[in-house]
Amino acid sequence: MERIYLDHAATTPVRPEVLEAMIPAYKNTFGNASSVYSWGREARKAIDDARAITADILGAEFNEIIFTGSGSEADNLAIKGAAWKQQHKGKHIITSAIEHHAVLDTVKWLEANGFDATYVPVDEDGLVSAAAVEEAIREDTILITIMHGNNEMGTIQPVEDIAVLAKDRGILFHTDAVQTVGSLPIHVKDMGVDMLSLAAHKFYGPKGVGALYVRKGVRLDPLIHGGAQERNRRAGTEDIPSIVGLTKALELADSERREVKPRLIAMRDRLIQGLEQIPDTKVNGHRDKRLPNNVNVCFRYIEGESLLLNLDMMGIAASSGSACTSGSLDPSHVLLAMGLSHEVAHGSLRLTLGRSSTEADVDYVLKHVPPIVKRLRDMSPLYQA
Amino acid sequence: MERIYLDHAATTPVRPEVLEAMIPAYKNTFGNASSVYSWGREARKAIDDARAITADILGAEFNEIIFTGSGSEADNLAIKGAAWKQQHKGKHIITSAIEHHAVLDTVKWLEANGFDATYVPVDEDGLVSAAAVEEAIREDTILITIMHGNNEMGTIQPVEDIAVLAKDRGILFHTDAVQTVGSLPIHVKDMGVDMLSLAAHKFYGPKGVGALYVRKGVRLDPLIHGGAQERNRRAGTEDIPSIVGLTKALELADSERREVKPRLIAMRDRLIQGLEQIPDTKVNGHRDKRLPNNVNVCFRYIEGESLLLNLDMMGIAASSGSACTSGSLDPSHVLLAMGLSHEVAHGSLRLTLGRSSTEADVDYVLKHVPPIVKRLRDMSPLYQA
Amino acid sequence: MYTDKVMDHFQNPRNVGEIANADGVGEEGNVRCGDIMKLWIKVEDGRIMDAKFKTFGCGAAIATSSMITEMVIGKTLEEAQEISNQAVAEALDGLPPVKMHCSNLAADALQKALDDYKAKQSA
Amino acid sequence: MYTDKVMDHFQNPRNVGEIANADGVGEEGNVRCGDIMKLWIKVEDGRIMDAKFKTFGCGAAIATSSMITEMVIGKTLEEAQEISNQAVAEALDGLPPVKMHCSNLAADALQKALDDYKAKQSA
Ligand SMILES: Cc1ncc(COP(=O)(O)O)c(C=O)c1O
Ligand SMILES: Cc1ncc(COP(=O)(O)O)c(C=O)c1O
Repeated sequence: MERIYLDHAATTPVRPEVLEAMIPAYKNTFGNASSVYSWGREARKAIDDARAITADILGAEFNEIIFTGSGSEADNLAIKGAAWKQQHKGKHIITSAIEHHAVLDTVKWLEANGFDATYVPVDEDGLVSAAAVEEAIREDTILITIMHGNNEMGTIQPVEDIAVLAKDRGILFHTDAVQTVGSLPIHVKDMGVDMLSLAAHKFYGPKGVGALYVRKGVRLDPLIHGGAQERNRRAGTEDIPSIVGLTKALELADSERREVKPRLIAMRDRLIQGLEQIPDTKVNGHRDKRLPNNVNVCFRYIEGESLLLNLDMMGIAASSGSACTSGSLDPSHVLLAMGLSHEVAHGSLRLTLGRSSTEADVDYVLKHVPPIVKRLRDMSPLYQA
Repeated sequence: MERIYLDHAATTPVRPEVLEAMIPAYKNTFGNASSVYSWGREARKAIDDARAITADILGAEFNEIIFTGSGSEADNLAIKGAAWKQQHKGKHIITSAIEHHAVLDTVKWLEANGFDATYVPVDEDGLVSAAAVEEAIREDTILITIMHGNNEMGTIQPVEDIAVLAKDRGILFHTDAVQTVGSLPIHVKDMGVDMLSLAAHKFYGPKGVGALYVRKGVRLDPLIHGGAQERNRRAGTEDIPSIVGLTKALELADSERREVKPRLIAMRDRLIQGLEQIPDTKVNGHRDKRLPNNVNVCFRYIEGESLLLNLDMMGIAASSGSACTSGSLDPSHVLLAMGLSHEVAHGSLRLTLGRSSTEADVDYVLKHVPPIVKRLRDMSPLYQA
Repeated sequence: MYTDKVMDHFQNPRNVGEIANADGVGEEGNVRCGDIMKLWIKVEDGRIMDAKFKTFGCGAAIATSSMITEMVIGKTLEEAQEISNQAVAEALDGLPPVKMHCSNLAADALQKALDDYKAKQSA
Repeated sequence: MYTDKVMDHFQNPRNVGEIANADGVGEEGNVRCGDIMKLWIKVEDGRIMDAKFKTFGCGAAIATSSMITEMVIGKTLEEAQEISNQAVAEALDGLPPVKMHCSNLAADALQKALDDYKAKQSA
């Protein structure tokens, strides 16, 4: 059977070129980069080279990049690190209602431990407004964290505007750019952010490695204490092959973006337009301010997991903010925050395209989704044909 | 020039068999293990299989193993996770003066944030006594964390006795076994610990992955918040190749231990006996309760880094608790805690053997160290021949 | 994650549909939580002769719905009364832990359909 | 981490040893911090004719010790007085940031040796 992977927002396969760059590091560059002997110096050089390239692509300086073990760790380090470091200055944090759980649950944990938080709402397109963020600012606000591109419905947030607000008031601003690094051109200085998270496995790099950009002068408590690695900001023996892999993947994504992005946008829009033809279907997220690879729709009267299982039977890998895939009872907090009812939100489908996606994949999806939706609706007590 | 790697306590190369097991995972098992579709189920199966094997080798149950991004992260999760979760019960933590910084700096950070700590001392062999731990216990003690094998001078601690104490009083007991897993047989139930940390790169597995054993019933706050991975205890998309690599490395270490360990001990003891012949030399650590691969000596009148550089010039990779390798001014906190003077502690040399070490390596070291020590002493204003 | 039996019932659900003039109807679940099952039964001589369902819900919800219709057809009302959620899950060779609550859906809908039948009889 | 020049001076330190009946001796550093340098100078007609050192310390400490002896030999006392720790580090093509303090060691020991010479002269 054909297998079509349309869940690139969840994770992507490691590109052969990336794995090829990692294998020599696994075989030869195994030393502890803190050591004075030859193996240590070789390891140090490999990390330094990777850091220089990563910094350069993101428009950052060499010492502004901290390698981490994941995107989630980068988010946790940024938020907890800034919160603890500034706790004597203030305890208020601003975030949005549609953040990834790596941000949301981190802020909630801080709330349970003496901090205070405001969750700014979004409009029906899933957009955070800079004005709403501005309104939420208090005397004791120490951190604003608003994501760049939303992982579920793809809306891209006005982080540049929020960065200006934050800067004017001397408040740190972090953005979770896990969905946009690799996909959109990112220049941290132009964006004006103080911190920015990314994860290699979202752009054909390995899992188990991410990075946090931290502007020079921004001080954080470490999340992982111990050795002096990463200039005392993230302890642990450096994972050189993964760092090399992240860098190689970022280089490739950066050099190919001009060619890949319009191709993705064309397929994305064809998918959206095709799926919209199905009756009682709602497109979620902003039409233009949208990740190039993200399609998100809700089919009324049906539930997401049963839709995913049917798609899987046709070889199509997709995702849903459906409650039943996560074991919780509530559907996606993102779709609910956009004003969707529980009922409608339960029937969501996310398709995220990638480098290997083809027009034939789009045809295949547009051919197989409508009968599946029909079949499930015929089985649904909520649906009257 | 010959290159002899004698810093296996710092890190080890990935074994070819381990890399061979990881490459198919990099190529094929890239799915997000939380997803319902085929790629996701394949990823889930790979992790489940790895977890089952890891648990089995350590004498744990399937759900008692949490994969982490490093040994440091495992230590931080155990200590911060237990501290925050139990903060309303008490705020006192007991540890030892000779822990790795991943434990020590974590406890110090908690001290700076409202917790209380006691650092139990060690004797001149580097041994923590269970009696000293018992004396330190207070009404509000919530956690005891004492390492298994010391990374610098190799002394193995009486964790089984401490585990009994802790259990009797209903206090959680964590041990940092980063230096012993892979090297000594570890059975968590026999040891009686509640939590145990390990890191794959210490036993020929990849960097960037570790694990924490958490006894069923022990509850922790996550260190990294976000997705529901690792049963809500460690968020982040699972790094399958690294987890597979950790497991393969553990399996190999476990099956070869009977053959490798006596060989290491024989070489270790020959090295110690040979280096002891050099005048004004002190052997550090317990002679018998000692990691099979650890040699640690202090040469009076000389400083560690210049010794390491000279060894590197002869192709020998070694380590020192010397201050100058870390950029701080104080020598090893471990050697100082054992009662050594600053002056003597500065002249420490650690040689840690590994699978590839040979008797010829031992000969080589025993031939080249004495003239280097002599040369440095002749240059030292502290030395009178 | 799901057993072959669950997937079989999910892919080929038995007895989907409605029964016109059913002797008992039961509905359980709610839209908020993402699963609703409606079950129709036909009773003759104290025995369930037919059962049909419609379900909005996840794979486990659909499979347990299908399975329970198979289980009740041919059973007496007393026998049907005894069908527990555990029994439905077992008949499917088990359900993942997070999905066990879905088996309540089917057992509860059946209970309501039986109650509805009794209420109609005594009306 | 170290430049070739540092490694050269570390591997082949110039002027190791002591000077019997030196005209000036300076010692700097302490055992706690892990570096001590002792510097002997021989002065003739206001000019440093010879210099020797002994150092307990890291690679940078030994290399800066060696370098400073090379730098002072042949210099007048006034010229020697002007040698800064920065100049020593530069002569070695730089030192890693964490090692910059080691260059103080050599410059300070030289200072002390010059002071010692002056004290002896005026005694
Ligand atoms: C005893 C001990 N604990 C913790 C660690 C930290 O492990 P990692 O550097 O892999 O995070 C190490 C090694 O560096 C160690 O030897
Ligand atoms: C927006 C966003 N933030 C954070 C994460 C967490 O990344 P990871 O799972 O690699 O830790 C993800 C992906 O899962 C994401 O999409």
